[in-house]
Amino acid sequence: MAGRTVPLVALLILAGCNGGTVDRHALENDRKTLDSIACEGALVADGVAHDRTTVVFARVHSDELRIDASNFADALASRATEPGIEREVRRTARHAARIAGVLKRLHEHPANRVVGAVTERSLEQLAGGCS
Amino acid sequence: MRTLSSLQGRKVVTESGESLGSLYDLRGELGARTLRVTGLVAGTRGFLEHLGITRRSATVIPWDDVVRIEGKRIVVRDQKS
Amino acid sequence: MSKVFGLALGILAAVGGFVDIGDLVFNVSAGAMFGYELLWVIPIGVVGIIVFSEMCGRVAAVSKKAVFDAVRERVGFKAALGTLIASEVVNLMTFAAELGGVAIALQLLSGLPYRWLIVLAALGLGVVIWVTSFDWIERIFGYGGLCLLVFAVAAVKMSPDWGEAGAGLVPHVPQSNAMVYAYFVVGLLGAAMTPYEVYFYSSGAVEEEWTPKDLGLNRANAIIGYGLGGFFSIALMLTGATLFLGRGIEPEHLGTIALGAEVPLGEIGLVLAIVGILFAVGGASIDTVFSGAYNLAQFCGWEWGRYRTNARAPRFTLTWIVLLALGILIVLTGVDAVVLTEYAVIFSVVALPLTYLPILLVANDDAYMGRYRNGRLANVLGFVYLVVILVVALSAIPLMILTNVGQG
Amino acid sequence: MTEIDIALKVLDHQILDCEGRRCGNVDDVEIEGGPGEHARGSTILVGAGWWPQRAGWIGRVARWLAGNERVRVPWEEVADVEAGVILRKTAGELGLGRGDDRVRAWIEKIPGAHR
Repeated sequence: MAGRTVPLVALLILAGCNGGTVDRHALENDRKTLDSIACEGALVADGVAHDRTTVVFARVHSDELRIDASNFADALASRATEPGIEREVRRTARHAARIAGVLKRLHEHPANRVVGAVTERSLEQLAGGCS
Repeated sequence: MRTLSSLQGRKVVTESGESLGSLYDLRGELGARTLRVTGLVAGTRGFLEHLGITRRSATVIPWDDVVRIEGKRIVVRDQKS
Repeated sequence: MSKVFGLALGILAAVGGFVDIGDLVFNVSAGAMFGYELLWVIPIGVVGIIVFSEMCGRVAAVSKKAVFDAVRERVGFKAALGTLIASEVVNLMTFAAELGGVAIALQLLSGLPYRWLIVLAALGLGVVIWVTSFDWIERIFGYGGLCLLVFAVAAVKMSPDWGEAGAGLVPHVPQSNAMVYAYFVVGLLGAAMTPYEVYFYSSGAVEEEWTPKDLGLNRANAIIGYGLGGFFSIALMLTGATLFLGRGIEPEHLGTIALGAEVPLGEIGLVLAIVGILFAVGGASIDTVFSGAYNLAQFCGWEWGRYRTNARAPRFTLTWIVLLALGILIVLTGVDAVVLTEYAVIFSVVALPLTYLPILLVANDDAYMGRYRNGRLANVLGFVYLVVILVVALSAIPLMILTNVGQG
Repeated sequence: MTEIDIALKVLDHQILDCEGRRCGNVDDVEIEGGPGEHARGSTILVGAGWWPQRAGWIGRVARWLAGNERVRVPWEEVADVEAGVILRKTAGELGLGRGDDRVRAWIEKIPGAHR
């Protein structure tokens, strides 16, 4: 349940450490969430690869995950950061964009077992391992 | 116009200045077509009675003992106890 | 014989109706985050909801009072008005979350655009409520919700570490991350003891004109229905623990929850899970929208009732129509249903004490209850739970802020 | 003669007319007679118009939302006090439940309203 920082919610409750500048703690959290997204994507891809899922589910759910990842990519690419960690933050932004890219491929070929197998492997790699 | 809710929460004090707590309820007698007010339910025991936690206690201040109702207070005759 | 049959049907419906989006989200997330370590909270929440719904049902059967009648009579007008406003806000949030959940489940099944499905889902619910008799609504959604049994099968298939799971049933404090852990305890209790369930249950009992003869049914309904509901919750938490914890996945979508059945059971598991979620949150959205209307009508003294024709309880009808419309608007803003769920559950906890205290008081009132007043067991449990609820209610919002909504 | 605590058993309770229709809650009770006199609950006050005196500003906001209706029902019209307050006449005869009547006219225009 972590990670999602909906701006509306952040506005509603003036709380949380993710609203303003990115600090090390927030960056750690975001990385964890990105790994979570990638691993979940890998699980969906695994379903596609093994013909264990429905096409509609794979298409819709991979897109949900893609949106999450690309939201992170956008936010981390543009938000102000604490001094000293800017390069790391931008690198994480590119990392998020790569995850989003792979998920997009899965979203576009939800019935293709080969794409499933390939995307599963890339997502697991991007997450640095999933189990 | 005097209403039940306007009496609730007022401090009940005796003429000699003893505080009997806040008023929580009025004791009434239900007739065929009437509702006569017979007493004041006040104080901690009155509060518990008002919530329905304790049974109706005997420590009701008779309405006849009410001397005057002023501001946030209800002044009653000294209660012998 | 037919009576036993009817009882079974009723219980089945109650089972399907117990699980809502709050249970889905909090149980799976708790498993994904803390493995088996929060299992003990489920029985505590289940016993709590059993104690209070049994009490509400009994109060309704004997005194014909629904929960919000009791609230207004017992806590004073001002506090009751505050409780009403809080409960209406929470009900509306919960309804919006459930409605969003319906749209997501429909999207996962059909692939159609989410926004269309929101409107379609809301209109569908509105028409179902308007034309279908309530018995049928309850049955359809209750039985549909039984598809969630697939999670029990999935949990077993994932072969959880039963020894550790058993240890998780014993209340304990974790070594690290205590704040987030506490946040989840609050959320799990809140999800299990959601106030709308008792509003709905007690109003239904008044409407069905229960009498003291139905008290056995009331008790069976509460114990078996919610007990089995707790069983679902455990299954959900186990899927979170076995599938998501090891992979570092933090569920943030209803689709993730369905994945918990897909991985071990394949396509059939996936479809059953989504259908189960669809009916569970669909049923809950009807319950919440009615709870909002019940509460307002009871507070104001209007005519109310889902068994009456719509024209016989006009302002009650108008209220649920308005709530339905407001729910659509909220979901159409694009707010995430899962996020909304978290807020709804945590805020609902705050409304709990002033909902449960009046019930406890009326259940002890000789004048209304006579020989059906609370026995010692009900009172001890009721009082203990009131304390638990108070602690939970006071800590809910601070914990939410301190943990940044469970993020740590 | 039955003894009751008026705030506990009458105030804020459901009002039912002689046909069993729910037609408001007891929003306040007027007390007639002061110190040294016989005092009695003379009138039941019904409607959101009486809420401000119960709950200050929050009551005023609620009244604004709920409509400013004020109805007075003489205690003589009360038949019984049980779980609710039961009246001797119909809601219509006593001016109660008019909000429901107004809204009903609208609801009835939707097909199936009487099913």
